[in-house]
Amino acid sequence: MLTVLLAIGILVLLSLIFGAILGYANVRFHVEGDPIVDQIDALLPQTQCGQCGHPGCRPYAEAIANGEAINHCPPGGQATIQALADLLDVEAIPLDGDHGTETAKRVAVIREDECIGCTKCIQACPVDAILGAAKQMHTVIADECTGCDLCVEPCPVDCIDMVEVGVTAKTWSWDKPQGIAATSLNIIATDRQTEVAH
Amino acid sequence: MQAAKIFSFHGGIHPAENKAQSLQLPLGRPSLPSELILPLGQHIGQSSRPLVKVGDKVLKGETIAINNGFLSSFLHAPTSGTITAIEERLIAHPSGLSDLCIIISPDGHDTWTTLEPLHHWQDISKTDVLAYLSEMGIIGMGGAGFPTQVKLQGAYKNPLTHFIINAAECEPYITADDMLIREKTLELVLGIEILQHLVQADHVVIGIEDNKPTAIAALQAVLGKRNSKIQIAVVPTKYPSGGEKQLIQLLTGKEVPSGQYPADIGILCQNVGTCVAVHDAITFGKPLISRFTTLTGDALKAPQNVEVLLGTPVAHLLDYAESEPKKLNRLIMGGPMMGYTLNSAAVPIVKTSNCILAASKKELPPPAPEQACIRCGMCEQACPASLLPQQLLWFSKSQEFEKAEHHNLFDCIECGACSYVCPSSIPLVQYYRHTKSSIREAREATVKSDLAKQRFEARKARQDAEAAEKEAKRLARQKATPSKAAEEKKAAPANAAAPLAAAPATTDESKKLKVDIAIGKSKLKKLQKQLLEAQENEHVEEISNLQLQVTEQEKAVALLEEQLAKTVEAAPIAAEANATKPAPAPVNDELKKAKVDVALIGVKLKKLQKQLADTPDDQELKDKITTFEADLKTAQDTVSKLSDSTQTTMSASTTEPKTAISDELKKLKIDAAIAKAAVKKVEKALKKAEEIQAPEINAIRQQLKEAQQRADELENALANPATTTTKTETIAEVAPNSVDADAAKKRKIDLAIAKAGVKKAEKNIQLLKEQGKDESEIEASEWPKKLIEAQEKLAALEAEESTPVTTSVATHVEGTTEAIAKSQAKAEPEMDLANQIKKEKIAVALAKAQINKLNKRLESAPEDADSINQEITSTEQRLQSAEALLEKLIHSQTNLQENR
Amino acid sequence: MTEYLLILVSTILVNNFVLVQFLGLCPFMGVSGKLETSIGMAMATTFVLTLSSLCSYLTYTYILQPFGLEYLQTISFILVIAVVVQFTEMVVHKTSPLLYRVLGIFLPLITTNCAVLGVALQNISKQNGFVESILYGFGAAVGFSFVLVLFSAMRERINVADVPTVFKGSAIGMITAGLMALAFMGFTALVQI
Amino acid sequence: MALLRITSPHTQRAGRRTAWVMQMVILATIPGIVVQTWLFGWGTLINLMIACITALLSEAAILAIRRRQVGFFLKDYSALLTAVLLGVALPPVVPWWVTVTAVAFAIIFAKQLYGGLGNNPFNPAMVGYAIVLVSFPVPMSQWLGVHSMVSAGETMSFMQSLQAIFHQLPVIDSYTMATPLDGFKHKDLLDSQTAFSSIAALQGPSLNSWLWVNLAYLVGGLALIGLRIITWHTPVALLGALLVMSGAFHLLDPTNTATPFFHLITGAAMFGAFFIATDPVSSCTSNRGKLIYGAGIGILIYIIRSWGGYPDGVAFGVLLMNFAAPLIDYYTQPRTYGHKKAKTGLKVGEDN
Repeated sequence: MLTVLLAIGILVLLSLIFGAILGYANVRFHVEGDPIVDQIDALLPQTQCGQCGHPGCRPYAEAIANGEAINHCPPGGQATIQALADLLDVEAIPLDGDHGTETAKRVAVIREDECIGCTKCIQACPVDAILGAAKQMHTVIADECTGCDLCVEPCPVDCIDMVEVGVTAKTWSWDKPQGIAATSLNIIATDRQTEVAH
Repeated sequence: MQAAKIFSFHGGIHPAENKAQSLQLPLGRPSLPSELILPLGQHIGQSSRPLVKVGDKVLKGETIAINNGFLSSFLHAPTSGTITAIEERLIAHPSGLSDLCIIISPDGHDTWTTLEPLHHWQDISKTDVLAYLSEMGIIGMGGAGFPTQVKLQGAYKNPLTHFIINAAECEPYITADDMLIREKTLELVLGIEILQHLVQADHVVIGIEDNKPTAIAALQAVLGKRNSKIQIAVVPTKYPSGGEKQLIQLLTGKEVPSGQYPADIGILCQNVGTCVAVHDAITFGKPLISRFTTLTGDALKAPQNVEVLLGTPVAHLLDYAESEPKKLNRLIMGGPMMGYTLNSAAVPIVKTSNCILAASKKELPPPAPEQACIRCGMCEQACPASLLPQQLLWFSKSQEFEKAEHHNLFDCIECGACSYVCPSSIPLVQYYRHTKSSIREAREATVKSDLAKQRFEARKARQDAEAAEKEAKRLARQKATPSKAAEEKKAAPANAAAPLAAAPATTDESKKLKVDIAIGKSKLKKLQKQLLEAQENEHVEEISNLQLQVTEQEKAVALLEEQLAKTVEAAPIAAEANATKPAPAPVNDELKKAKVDVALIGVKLKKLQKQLADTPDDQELKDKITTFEADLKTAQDTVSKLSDSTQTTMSASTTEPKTAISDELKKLKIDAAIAKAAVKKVEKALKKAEEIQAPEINAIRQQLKEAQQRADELENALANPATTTTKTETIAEVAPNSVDADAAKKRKIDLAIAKAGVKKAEKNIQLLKEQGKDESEIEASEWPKKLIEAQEKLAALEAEESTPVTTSVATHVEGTTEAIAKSQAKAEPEMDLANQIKKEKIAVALAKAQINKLNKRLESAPEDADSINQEITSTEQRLQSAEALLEKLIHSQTNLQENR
Repeated sequence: MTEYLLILVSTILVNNFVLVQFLGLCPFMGVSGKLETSIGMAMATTFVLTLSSLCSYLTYTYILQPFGLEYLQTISFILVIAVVVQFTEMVVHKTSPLLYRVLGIFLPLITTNCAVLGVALQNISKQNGFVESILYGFGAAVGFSFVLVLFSAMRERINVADVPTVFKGSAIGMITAGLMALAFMGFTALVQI
Repeated sequence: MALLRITSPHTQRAGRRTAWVMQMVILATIPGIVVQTWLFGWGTLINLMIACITALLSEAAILAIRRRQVGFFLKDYSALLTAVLLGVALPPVVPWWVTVTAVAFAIIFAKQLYGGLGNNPFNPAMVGYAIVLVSFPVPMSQWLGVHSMVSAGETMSFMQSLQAIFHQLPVIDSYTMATPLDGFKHKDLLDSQTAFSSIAALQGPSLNSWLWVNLAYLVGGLALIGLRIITWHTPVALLGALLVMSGAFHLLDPTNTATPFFHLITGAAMFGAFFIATDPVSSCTSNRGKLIYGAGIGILIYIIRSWGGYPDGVAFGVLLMNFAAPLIDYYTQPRTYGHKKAKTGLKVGEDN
């Protein structure tokens, strides 16, 4: 009986001491901040398109930090999912089709002679990339446009087109070579397509 | 002349030279081709800006395009002829894409324009010489095409120890520089002397490979004769000793630090071709219009070097060198190590084309299939930059950009030595190029997403602030309402008791009017909101009803405002009348009111400025701010005047407020912004006009140029904050005129667009008819509607055109009036007119909207076509009358302003 | 002196905790994906292992043994390790944010590293003294770090290799670890303690 | 006119393809094979045949399973090279299943599971060797002796070799003897001098036979350096480190250690230095890295030979350094043109 009590006593004592140490350390060495949200936010494409179901990229970053799936961002596509998976050390999963599909880079263009100057697109634009005033023609600053599509819906006269950013001689770049004995690898498509790199 | 010391560099390879083929025949001079294609982007940096229009006649050597910014170049006509087009053509680029080119159809006379050589280059300032070189279109002819004057300017940063002339020409097959040295030895040496005069280097060294004995001998002879100090450094043949960095290491033993330029370590490199071009430009005044190019390869029966006009299509040269199309398998521009394949022989020779290699399949067999990298290290032994190519390959394959950068991927000069020696036939250079561009793209994307984030956050902050402010205002209003109502009650009897326009009564009245206006406005707003909602939900009847209400409400508000203006106007008169008597009380009241105005405007101004800080591009805000500032000034003036009058009991006079210089500056800024916007707009119009090939295109181009000039001017003015007061003022005076001019231009463009629109619509209808569609189908399509719209627009624009200045002034004034109405500031004499103008404008807009709506209805309900059409006609009539009225009003307003 | 040296050689090479005794395989496989992270993990483990072998020695000798409670060693060592890890994490987080960024999430992970408990228990069963205990813990940690860093550098290479899909990731990692263990058999019989 | 559109450069050095490199290395082993056959009988050649067939079959099987083009990859000769290196490294009369196990394990586990040629982190031949050395220590220690020293007094005939490999030659013991390294390892408490005078494996004829073998591989290796297929760095560093280690310890304790010369001419010193350690795939990349890598192997060979449990340490030394090679690569990058210092390690974002 005494041994049992002694054992329990010693364990309790140890626990108390260690608990005290940790408690003290927790107060003494307390640090603020949750940088993981910032890190996640930095990886998101900042289109602020809301396709993930959140009003902007930062809210989605916060949602991811709270455990939401990382595959809800179509503008970022697989590259962003991969980067997030690396950061959070989770499995990279394919893009969730419910939130849209990955498309080529696009910008909004207003057909200016059809624009009635209603300013609705200006209000919708999350990055202030549309210029114009009431009853004046509006225009999109192409450099600032993130291609988020948000201005298309509100336009009462449907004068906004999403135009794919084409390739010019200045922006053109070499393709990635096809790899080892490219011609001989055609038959083994399954071997390469299904794999998700780590 | 003494022998220079030679160092060595790591790596390098010895591919088969294949230089003898093209040196068999003497220098050739091909005939004029049927057309010359001159790409606008032949150099690194911004593309040149064309100076000529289609149809222009040009003489040989005439400038046809000018530089477009700092890092850009001039372009000259290589022969005399006619500009037949300025359009996208295939260019010499690895992508095989097209770019904008000027096409010249030669007249065969080859008539030179008047040449103006720079005879006294020793005597004039170096900056002028550099500017002259820039105008002669001289760029580095070695490969990258760096504008020479920029490179020379860069060389002034540090005192130069070495001026190196690159004659190494290490690529196999190419002998253009070799031939150039042989043919133009004296010109080359003279060119070097000119450049040496410009840069004053300690040593001048010509670096040349030992496989060009004839050229070395020729150079030595000339240098010996001239007793020149220029050294010749004969370097052993090894690829890529002609690379700038490698040649520098060979001749000086120094390395160009990563990410820096040779100029940073006091070295300047120039290609021999550039030196000759400099000589020709300065001594003869000849711009860069031709170059030496090697035509070689097994697919040519007569490989040789040619002096060829820029813009000559490669196909023409292949014919000249008797190509055998059957043998031709790969067409390479440049050498076999760094050149790129061409898709088509239609591409032109540009300033940097040193070789056309028409290879047969046997000569350059297709590469073997890529095998696995076995890390044999042969690439590492060959790399002239001492990189680890195989490691870079692994990182490139696995897209590990950070590691690739850490392994100095960006120090790769893409010389191809690693691919050349790779036993597994891996296209290493392509991997590196791909990875480099991916990294650059990723960087740009990061910058862009950061920017987007910033803007998003700024917007959110602004919205939050606005919401908070609204909330605060709402609360304040809730508190204020009871007291205000009491005040009103008090004021009402006073109003009734004072039939005369006594000063205190006037104030009361104006107060009441203001309240009325505010109420009317809020009603108007509400109605507008309803209207908007109705429009969204497409309740047709409601819309027209609401619109009617809105118009009425607007009229009511305008009426009230008019009254207010009159009352306020009456106030100073009353004050004046009272001034003879010692009557401080009313003046005091007046003063109080003015002070309140000042405070009010000040607050509003501050708020707007804050908004402006958030969104610096918001033109509307800027406009508002200026008007507010002006108002503030006026109000302050009034305050000071009134206080003066209370002190001295002197009558207040209504002198025009003096505008401060800061205001002028601000205005200037706004003007500049407007001008810029105009430029953009014109550019857009131009594009559009080009699309539909409107006849006005040239006019628009002219306008674009003018607008750009205007914008530049304004920007210049802005850039000089040190301008004296008078200057600013004069500019400020000029500015509104320019705005008018811009507006007129804009109108013209609009007109052009409208005309084009009409044409397009007509064409489309015609097309539909041709396609056999019957009338109803055509009616159902959007084109008739568009046609009517476009015609309307055209008519309106034409009407406006007749009084372009007045309308522009009107637009200019519009902002002011609006702001005044909103701020409830002191009334100005033109207030009345402005309000009317505004009203009419609204009427015009409404009528237009109605027409649109009717048109839409017509579309949806073709059975009521008759009645609707009638309505349309009547509305159109209304519109026209409204427009006419508007015009008149604007006219009178302008007159008024001019009188003042 | 020689004895101490032999302890080090033994724990680092001959009786390497990961490749010979197969302890601490989970962090070994888990954080060997990238070289940077593995270096962070190595540093954190070295620090914690040394400290915890010291603390567990003290706990055992001065608390458990006097009361005859040796059978409580496992549970009390777990306590000790958990506290050391947590405390270290907090202190590092506060005092050196930079180091914390490097060590990051690896500090708490060490709690689950069975090598840490293994060292503490082996110290007892080998009846190591104070200095021996510390050296044994330190050597084990260095051995762990050594193979972890080498393995992660190798895994970076393997990750970009054309490994058959079914063997991607951990599978080929285990095979590699097996081959590495094979290589470490070369050290067999090098030192006998 | 269909024009070919590819990236630069448009020309390649003729002839020196990967397959050629592999062929040359195989050819360079011929002097060694000849000497081994001459000294130890036909067993080596039979082993080679078994190894080559196994290698090709297992490589083809894996390629077929992975649905790669079998012909394309077999033609790079890399599987054959692995087989040849293993064939000459295994004892001449080792039972056939040992050879088959070693080669199959090398090809399948050490090479193809990592993705085939160019991807294997370990030297396949040495993995195969180590696995049979650890698994079947008895047949692996049965080296044939020179005929003047063994009890049979002759080398095995071709038929005898066949029988020994595929069946079981009852008198095999009379042909075998310990290698000099094995003999020296088991000298136990004897000092060096006594050992060299008393143990049979350390007598002149036995030592000479191994000297010949090593010289033959040295010749082949020098030929490879001459052909610029391998660089001098790895072999020189390896042999240099072995020389320095053995020299230093011999000077410190001459009674219990062997001379540096003994270490250089016995066992697989030359074979390992020129043929195994220079395998480009699993070794270091830069010249500095190769020096460290070679020296590391040399040191490990001496440590394992002197104090470890195995008589020769080449296989384990190579495997251990293979293990370290990727890390060495990170820290031995050459100085790039235009940079003041070489970059080391992985610190991203740091620049000089």
